[in-house]
Amino acid sequence: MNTADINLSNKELPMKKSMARKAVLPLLTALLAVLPATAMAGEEVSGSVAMYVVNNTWMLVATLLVFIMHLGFASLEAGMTQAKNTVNILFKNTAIIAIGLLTYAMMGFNLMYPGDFSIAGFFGFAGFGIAAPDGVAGGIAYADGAYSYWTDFIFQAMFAATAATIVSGAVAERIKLHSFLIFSTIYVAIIYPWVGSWKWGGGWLDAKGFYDFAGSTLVHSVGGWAALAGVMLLGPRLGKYVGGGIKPIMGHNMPLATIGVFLLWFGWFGFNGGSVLSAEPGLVSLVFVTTCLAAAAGIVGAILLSWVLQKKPDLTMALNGALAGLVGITAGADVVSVMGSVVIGFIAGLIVVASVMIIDRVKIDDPVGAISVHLICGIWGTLAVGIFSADHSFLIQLLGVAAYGAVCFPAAFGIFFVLKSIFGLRVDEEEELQGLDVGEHGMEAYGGFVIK
Amino acid sequence: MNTADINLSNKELPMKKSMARKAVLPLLTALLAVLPATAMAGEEVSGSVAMYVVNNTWMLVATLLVFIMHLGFASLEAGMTQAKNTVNILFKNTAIIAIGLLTYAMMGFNLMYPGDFSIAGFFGFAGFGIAAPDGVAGGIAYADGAYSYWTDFIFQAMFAATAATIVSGAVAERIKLHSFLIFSTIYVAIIYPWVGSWKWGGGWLDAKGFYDFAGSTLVHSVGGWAALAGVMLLGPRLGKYVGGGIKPIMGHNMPLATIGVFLLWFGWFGFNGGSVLSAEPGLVSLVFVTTCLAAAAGIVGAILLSWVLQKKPDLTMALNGALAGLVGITAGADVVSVMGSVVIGFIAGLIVVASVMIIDRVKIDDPVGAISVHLICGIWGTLAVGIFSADHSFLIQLLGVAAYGAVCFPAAFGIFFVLKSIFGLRVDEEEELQGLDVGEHGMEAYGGFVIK
Amino acid sequence: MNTADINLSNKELPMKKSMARKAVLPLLTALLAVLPATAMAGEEVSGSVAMYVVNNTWMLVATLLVFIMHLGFASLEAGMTQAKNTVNILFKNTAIIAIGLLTYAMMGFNLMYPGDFSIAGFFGFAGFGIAAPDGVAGGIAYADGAYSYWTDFIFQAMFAATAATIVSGAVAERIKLHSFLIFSTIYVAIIYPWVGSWKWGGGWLDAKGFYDFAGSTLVHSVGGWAALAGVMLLGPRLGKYVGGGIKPIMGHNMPLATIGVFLLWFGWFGFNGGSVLSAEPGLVSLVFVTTCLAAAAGIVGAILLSWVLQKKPDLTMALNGALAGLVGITAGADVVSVMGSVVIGFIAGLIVVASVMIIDRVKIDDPVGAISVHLICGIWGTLAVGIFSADHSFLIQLLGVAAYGAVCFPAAFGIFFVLKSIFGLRVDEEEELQGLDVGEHGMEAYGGFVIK
Amino acid sequence: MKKIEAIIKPFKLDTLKEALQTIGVTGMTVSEIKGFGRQKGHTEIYRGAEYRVDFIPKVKVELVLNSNMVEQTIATIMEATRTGKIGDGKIFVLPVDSITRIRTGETDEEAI
Amino acid sequence: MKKIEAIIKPFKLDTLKEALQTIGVTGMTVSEIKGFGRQKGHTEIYRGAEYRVDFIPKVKVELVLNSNMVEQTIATIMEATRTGKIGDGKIFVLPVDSITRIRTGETDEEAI
Amino acid sequence: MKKIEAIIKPFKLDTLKEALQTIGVTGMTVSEIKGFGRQKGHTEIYRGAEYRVDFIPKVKVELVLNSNMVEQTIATIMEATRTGKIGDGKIFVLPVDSITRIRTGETDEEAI
Ligand SMILES: Nc1ncnc2c1ncn2[C@@H]1O[C@H](COP(=O)(O)OP(=O)(O)O)[C@@H](O)[C@H]1O
Ligand SMILES: Nc1ncnc2c1ncn2[C@@H]1O[C@H](COP(=O)(O)OP(=O)(O)O)[C@@H](O)[C@H]1O
Ligand SMILES: Nc1ncnc2c1ncn2[C@@H]1O[C@H](COP(=O)(O)OP(=O)(O)O)[C@@H](O)[C@H]1O
Repeated sequence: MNTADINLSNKELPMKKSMARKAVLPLLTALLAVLPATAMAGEEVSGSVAMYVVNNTWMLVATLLVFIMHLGFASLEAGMTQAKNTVNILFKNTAIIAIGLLTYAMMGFNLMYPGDFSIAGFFGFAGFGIAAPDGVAGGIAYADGAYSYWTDFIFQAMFAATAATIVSGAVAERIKLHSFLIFSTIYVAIIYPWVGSWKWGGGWLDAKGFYDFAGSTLVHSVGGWAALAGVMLLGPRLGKYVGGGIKPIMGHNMPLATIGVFLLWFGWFGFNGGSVLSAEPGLVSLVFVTTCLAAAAGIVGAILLSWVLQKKPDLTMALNGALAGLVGITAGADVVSVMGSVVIGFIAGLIVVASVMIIDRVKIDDPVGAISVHLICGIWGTLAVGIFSADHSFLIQLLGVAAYGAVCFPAAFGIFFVLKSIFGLRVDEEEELQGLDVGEHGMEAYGGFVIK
Repeated sequence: MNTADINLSNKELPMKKSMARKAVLPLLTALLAVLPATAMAGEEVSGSVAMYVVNNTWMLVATLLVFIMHLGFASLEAGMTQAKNTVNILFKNTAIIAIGLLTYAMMGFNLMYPGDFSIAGFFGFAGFGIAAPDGVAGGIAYADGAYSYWTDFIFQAMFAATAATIVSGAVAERIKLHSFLIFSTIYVAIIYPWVGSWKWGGGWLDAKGFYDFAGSTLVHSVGGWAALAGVMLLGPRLGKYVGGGIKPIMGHNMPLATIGVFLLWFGWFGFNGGSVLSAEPGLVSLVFVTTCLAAAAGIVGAILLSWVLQKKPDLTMALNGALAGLVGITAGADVVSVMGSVVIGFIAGLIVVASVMIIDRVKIDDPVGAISVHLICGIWGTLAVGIFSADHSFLIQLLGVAAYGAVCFPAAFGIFFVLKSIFGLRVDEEEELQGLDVGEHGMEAYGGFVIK
Repeated sequence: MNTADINLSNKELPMKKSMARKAVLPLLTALLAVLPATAMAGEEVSGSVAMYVVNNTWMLVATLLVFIMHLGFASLEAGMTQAKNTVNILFKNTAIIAIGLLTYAMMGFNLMYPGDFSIAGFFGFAGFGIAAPDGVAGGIAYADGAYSYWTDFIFQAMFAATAATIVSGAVAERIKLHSFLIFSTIYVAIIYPWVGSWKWGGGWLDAKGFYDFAGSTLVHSVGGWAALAGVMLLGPRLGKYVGGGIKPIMGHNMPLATIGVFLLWFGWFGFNGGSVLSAEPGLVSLVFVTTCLAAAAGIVGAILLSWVLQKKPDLTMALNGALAGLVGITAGADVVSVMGSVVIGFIAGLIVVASVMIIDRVKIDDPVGAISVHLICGIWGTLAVGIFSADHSFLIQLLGVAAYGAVCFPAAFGIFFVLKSIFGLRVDEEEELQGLDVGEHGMEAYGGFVIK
Repeated sequence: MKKIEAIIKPFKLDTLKEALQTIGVTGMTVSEIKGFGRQKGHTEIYRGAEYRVDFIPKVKVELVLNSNMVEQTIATIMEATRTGKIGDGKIFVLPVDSITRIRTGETDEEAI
Repeated sequence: MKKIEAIIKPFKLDTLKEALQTIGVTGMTVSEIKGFGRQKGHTEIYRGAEYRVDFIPKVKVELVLNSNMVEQTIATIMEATRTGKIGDGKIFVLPVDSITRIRTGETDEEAI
Repeated sequence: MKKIEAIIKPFKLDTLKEALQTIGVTGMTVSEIKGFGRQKGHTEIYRGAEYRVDFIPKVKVELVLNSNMVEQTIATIMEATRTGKIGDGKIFVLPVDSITRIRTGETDEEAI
C-alpha cells in the first residue's frame, strides 16, 4: 500500500505503523516482484504464491528449531560430564555454532550443493561465498515454490554445525581447546559438506539410489566417525579405567542433561520435519508421527534393557534411548510406516544401551555416549531404511554406510593425528585433574563460593 | 517438478538438491494428489489448497509447542522438590511422554474420537492402532482443509501425556516408580481419552452444550483429580507435618522451576492457539491475547496476595500464579472478552495462593501445588466460561465439572488403591529419607562430588 | 462445514471432533467473514486470503519466539550473578513480563501507535485499553493482509516488556524490589511506547528517514539508557571496587547463563524475523541470514579479543559477543548485505569486550554487561545502518541515537531519582551481604540443604 | 573445657538440635561431611559400570562446652540420634585450651 | 603447638586472610559451615508455612601454629572480624601433638 | 586416643582410602575444604579484571584411632598422598579424651 491507501484506509494507525516500521515495498507488490510471469495478473495473489510463502515459512521455522538443537547438545554434554569441565563444554558449543555458520557461508554450502560436479558425482565446488540469484530465480522459482535461496542456505547451515557438535561430547574433559576448535573448523568446512554432496548434493550415492532422508548417515554418522577417531587418539580420561576395571565418572547435572535431550527432540521436529523441504501436509505430519513414535519407542527400549541389566532403570540410558530413536528414524522418517517407526525406535533403544556398555568395556571412553547414539544408531537407521521401506535396497544402504565410514573415519583420524603432532591433543595431567574450566578458561562454572 | 523441469531450470543446484534430498513426488503434484476434485484444474494451486497447508502447518507448530510443555513440567517439578529426588522426577517425566504417545497411538486416539458411540455419547472405541484414510480423505478433506489425519493424531497425542504428568508432581518424593508408571499407563491409555470423548469426541456433554475450549477440565482437572486421589492414598512426605505444625520442604532449584513455568507458558501458545484447530487469524490471535493477559494477571494476583499474606513476595507463588492464569483461561480462551481474560486470570492467581495454603493446612501434601493449579483453577476456568461468556450456561459448565469429578476421582482412586494392595504405593522410610534417586535409580542428580 | 457436510463426509470422526472441540463458525465461513468484498465469490478461498493467513501465522510464531526471550533474560541474569540473589532476579523477570503485557494493553499500545499525534510527530495517545476494529477492519484489511489487530497488539506487547528487562540485569544484586518494580512499570507503560512512537508510530524521526528495523535503538538502547541511569544512582555492589582495584564477582551458574543466551538468540528469529511484519519469503529469510551471521561473527570477535587480552578465552565474553552481534544487526537486518552483517556483528563482538572492560574500569558496576550489550552495541547497530546501507544517512541515524539518549537517560534518571528520595533505591548493607533472596523474598534459590 | 564432635545421620539433626536446646546448649557448629565406616556403602551401576558408594552423607556437629557438661551432653546426643542401626555415628571428645567470643572478647566459660 | 578454630561471618574472610598474612601466618584451612547460637535465625514463610532458619551460614578457619603465636593471632582475628554485632563468632584453641608436612616429611615447627 | 587430621589433594582421596583399609583403619570422616598455604593460587582474569585464587580445593580426612596406631597411619598417609609437589598437605595429630559409638554406647577402644 502507499500513502494514498493510508489516507483512504478507515483505520490509519496500523497502516502508519507497518509503513513506519519497515521501509520495504508494500507486501503484495513485494510479492509480485517474485511471481512467475503466469501470475502477474494484477493485485490478486495466486494460490501458488501463497503456497510458496507457506512452504518458505515452514522451512524458516524448521531452521530455528534446528538452531536450538545446539543448546540441546551443549546442555546434554555439560550435564553428562564433570562440573570442573562445564565452562569448557559450553564454550566449545558456543564457538562451534559460530564457526559452523560462518564456514558454511564461506564455502560449505557451495561444496555440499555444487550444482555441477568437477569430479563426476564425487566432488564439486560452486565457489566461495553466498549470493542469491536475482528476482524470482532466488525466490519462488528457486526451488519450485518451496523456499527462497536464503532459506535454503540458513536451513542447511544449521545442519552443518551439528556434525562438529557431536564430536565435542565424546572428546570432552581432556581435549585441548584450540586443537578441538581447529579440528571442528576443518571438519565442518570441508569434510561434512563434501561427503554430504554425494547424496544431498545429487552426487554418486544419490545416483545409486542411496537414501538418507534427514541425515542418520550424512549428519549423525559423519559426526560419529569423527568422534570415534578423536576418542581413539585421545585415550580415556584419567581414572576411568584402572586395574582392568571401569570406574564410572558421573555426570554432574541431570536436570541439565534432561533439558538437553528434550531440546534436541524439540529441534528434531525441524530437523526431520524441515527435511521434507516443503510444508506438504501429508508428508510433514507423517514425519512428525514417525519421529515422535520412534523417540518414544527408543525410550521404552532403553528403559527396559537398562532395567533388566542394571536392576534399576537408568535415567541417562532413557535419555540416550530417546536420542537413539530419533537418530534411528532420521534416515527413513518419510518412507517407513508408523509401525515401522516404532520398531526402528525400539531397536535403536536396545542398541544404544548395549553399545554404551560394550564401547565402555573395550575401553573407548565416550563420556556422553555420542558414538553409540550418533554413529551406531545412525548406521542402524540408515540400514533400517533398506529393511522397512520396500522402495530401497539394503545393499545400497549398506554401501552408503560403508562409503561414509571409509572416508570420514580416516579423514577425521588424519586431521586429529596432524593436530596431535603439532599442538598435542590432550591437556596435561594436572590440568585434567584440576579441570579444563580453570585450565583453559580461568574460571569456574559454579563460581561465587564465598571462599575464593 | 520432474527431471525435465530441472534441465529447463536456470538454476540447477537447488532443484538437484531438493530432488536429491527427498525422494517424494514433486511438491505440486503431491498436493494435487490431495486436492478436492473442484481444484484439479492443472498446475496452478488454488487458494483453498494453500489455506489447507497453512492451517496444517500451524497445527504442527502447535504440536511441537505442546511437546515442550513436557520439559516444562519436568523442570518445574524437579525444581520444586528436593535434590535427592530429582533423577526420579526427570525419569518419570521422560517415561510418561513415551508411554503417552505410544498408548495414544495404540488405543487412546480411537477411544477419544470414536466417531460412533457404542453407548450413546458415553463410550465408543474405533479400534486399535492408527491408520490414515487414503488420499484426500486423510488430507485436505479430512477436517475440511484444517489439517491432515496425522496432524490430528500427533496434536492430540501430545495433549494426552499431559494429564499423567500433572499427577507426577503431586505424588513426587515418595511414590514407588513402577506403581506410578503402571498408574500413568492405565490413566492415559483409558481414562483420559474415554472421558475426553464426552466432549471433544462429540459425546453427551458436547450435546449438552458444555464448553471446554482447550482443556481446563478435560486435561487439567482430569489430571488434577488423579493427583488428589494419589496424594490422599500416599499420605504426606516424612517430616512435612510434625506435631500439628507444617514444616515446609524447600524446592532445591528455583532457576529450574522458573525455566519450567516459562516453557509451560511457551507451550501454551500451542495448547490454546492450536485448539482453534485452524490458523484462522482473528481467532488464533485473540486466543494468544486472552491467554497471555490471563497469565500476566495470574502473576499479579498471586504476587499481591502472597505479598500481603507472607509479607514478602513469594517467587513460587508468582510462578504458580502464571500457571493458574493459564489453566484458568484454557476453557474459554476463544469465547471471553480480553477484559474477561484479565479478570479470570487475576482471580485464578488469587485462588491458587489461597488454595495452596488451605490444602497444606488440611495436610494434603502436594509438593508442587499441582492440585491447586490444575484441579482448582481448572474448575474455576471451566465455570468462568459460564460467567464471562454470554453463549454458555453456568449450570451446564457446573454439570461438566461435576461429571468429570464424579468419574475421574473414583477411577484414579480405584487404580491407585489396587496398585497399593498389590505392589504398595510408597517407598520405605529409609529410601524416602535417603532419596528416591539412589533408591530407585542408583544415582544422584548432582553427582561427581570429589568424594564418592 | 455444517452438519450436512458431516453426514456426507466419508470419515465422520474428525469432523465430529473439530466440530465438537471448537464452537466457532466453520473455517471457510469464518474467513469469508473477513474477506475483502472483492473475494466474496463463493466457497473457494482466494490466494490473498490464504496469504493473509500465512502472514498472520508467521507473526504469531514470531510473537511466541519473542516471549521466550524473557526466559532468556531471566536465565542469563541469574547465571551471571551470585546464587544469593537468584530468586530476586527470577522474581523480577517474572513480574516484568506480567507488568509489561498488562500496561501495554492498558495504554502502551495506543501511546506507541497513536495514529494521529496531538503534538505533531512527537506525542499522541489513542486512548486507554485495546479493542479490535470490527470485521475486516480488524482482520484482513487491518494491515493490508499482513496480520490481524490482535496479532499486532500481542507482537508489540512482547517487545515492550523487553526494554524493562534489560535494566533488571544491570541493577541486579542491590536494588530494592519495590523501587525496581515501580520504575519498570512507569518506564514500560509510558517512556518506552512514547519514544517508540517517534519512529514506529510514524512520528517525527520516521518522517526524518531515521531507520531502526527491529529496535537496536527503540528497544535495546532505550533499555540501555535506563540501565545506565539506574547503575549510576545505585552505585557498585559492595566489595566490587576496593582500594582502587576491581574485585570480580563471579556469576554463579554458567550453564544457566548459556541457556539464557541461546534462548535469546532463538527468540531473535522472531524479534527480527517478525519485524518484517509479514512472511514475505525473500525478506524474512534474508533477515534470518543476516541475524545469524552477525551473531556468529559477534561470538568470533569477542572470543578473539578476549583471548588476546585475557590470555584465556572467556565464556562470558563469547556469550556477550553473541548478544552484541544480535543487538548490532537488529537495526539494519533487512537493509544490509550479508557481508555487511558479518562485519557489523564482528565489530559488535570487539566493541562489547572493550566496553565491558572500560565500563568496569570507570567503576560503573554492571553485573551482566547489559549496558555494553544493549546500549553501546545498540548505538553501534543503529549507526551501522548509516554506514552499511546506501539508502540511509549516517547523520540521521546519529540524530536518532542522540534523540533517544537525550530523552531516555534523563527520564530514567529522573524516575530513579524520585524513587530514591521516596523509598530509597538500595537495600541496606546487611541485606546485600546476606543476599536479596532471603532479604526480599525470605527464601533461597538452592534450598533444601539438609541443615536448615 | 571440651569440644564434642558428633557424627550423626543427617535426618537426625533437627531432633538433636531440639534435644540439645532443652539441656541448655546455646550454640553449635554444623557441617555436611561424608563418612566411611562399618556401615558399608551400596554398590550401584552407572551406564553399565559398577561402582561402590563408600562414603555416606553424614552431619558433623561440633559443640564446645564446660567439662562438667560433657557427660550429660553425650547422653542427650545418644538418646536423640540413636536408631540402633549400623551407621548411627560417633561422638568424640577433645580437650580445649581456651575460648574467645569475638564480639566481646570474653573468654572461656563466659564465651560459651 | 596449637590449633585455632575461628568461626566467623563469611564476608569477613578476605579481611581476616589479609590480616593473618601480615602477621606471618603462612597457611590456613577454611570451610563453609552453619552456625547455631545466640544470633537467632529469622523466621520465614515458604508457600504459606512458617519456618525458622536456625542455622546461619558461617565460615570456619583452622590454623595450626606455634604456641607462642596464639595470643597475637587471636588478637588479630578479633580485630579483623569483629563487628560488635551478635553472631561475630568464636575462637577455640585446641592442643596439637604433632604436625607433619606430607611433601617433605618435616615435622612440628618445621612443618608449619 | 588420637585424632589425625590430614589435608590432602582431592584426587588422592581414593588412593588414601585404599591404603588405610589395608592397614585396618575401619572408619574415617571426610570433607571438602579450601586451603591456603605455600602453594600459591593462580591469578585469573574474569571479564577483564584480575583476581587471585588464593584458596585451593583440598580434602580433609579425619581419623580417630588408638595412640599406638598413629605412627603407622602417618607413614601410610604420606606414602599414599605424597607427590613431592608443593601443596601436598599436612597431617595434624590431636589428643582425644573419649570416643562413644552412638549405636551401642561402647566407648573408647571398643568404639573405634
Ligand atoms: N575411626 C573413625 N574416625 C573418624 N570417623 C569415624 C571413624 N569411624 C567411624 N567414623 C564416622 O562415623 C560414621 C559411622 O560409623 P560406622 O562405623 O559406619 O557405624 P557405627 O557408628 O554404627 O559404628 C562413619 O560414617 C564415619 O563418618
Ligand atoms: N558452644 C559452641 N560450640 C560450637 N560452636 C559455637 C558455640 N557457640 C557458638 N558457636 C558458633 O559461633 C557462632 C556465633 O555464635 P553466637 O552465639 O551466634 O554469637 P556470638 O559469637 O556473638 O556469641 C555460631 O553461629 C556457632 O557457629
Ligand atoms: N598452618 C596451617 N594451618 C592449617 N592448615 C594449613 C596450615 N598450613 C597449611 N595448611 C593446609 O595445608 C595445605 C597445603 O599446605 P601448603 O603450604 O600449600 O603446601 P605444603 O603442604 O607443601 O606445605 C594448605 O592448602 C592448607 O589447607
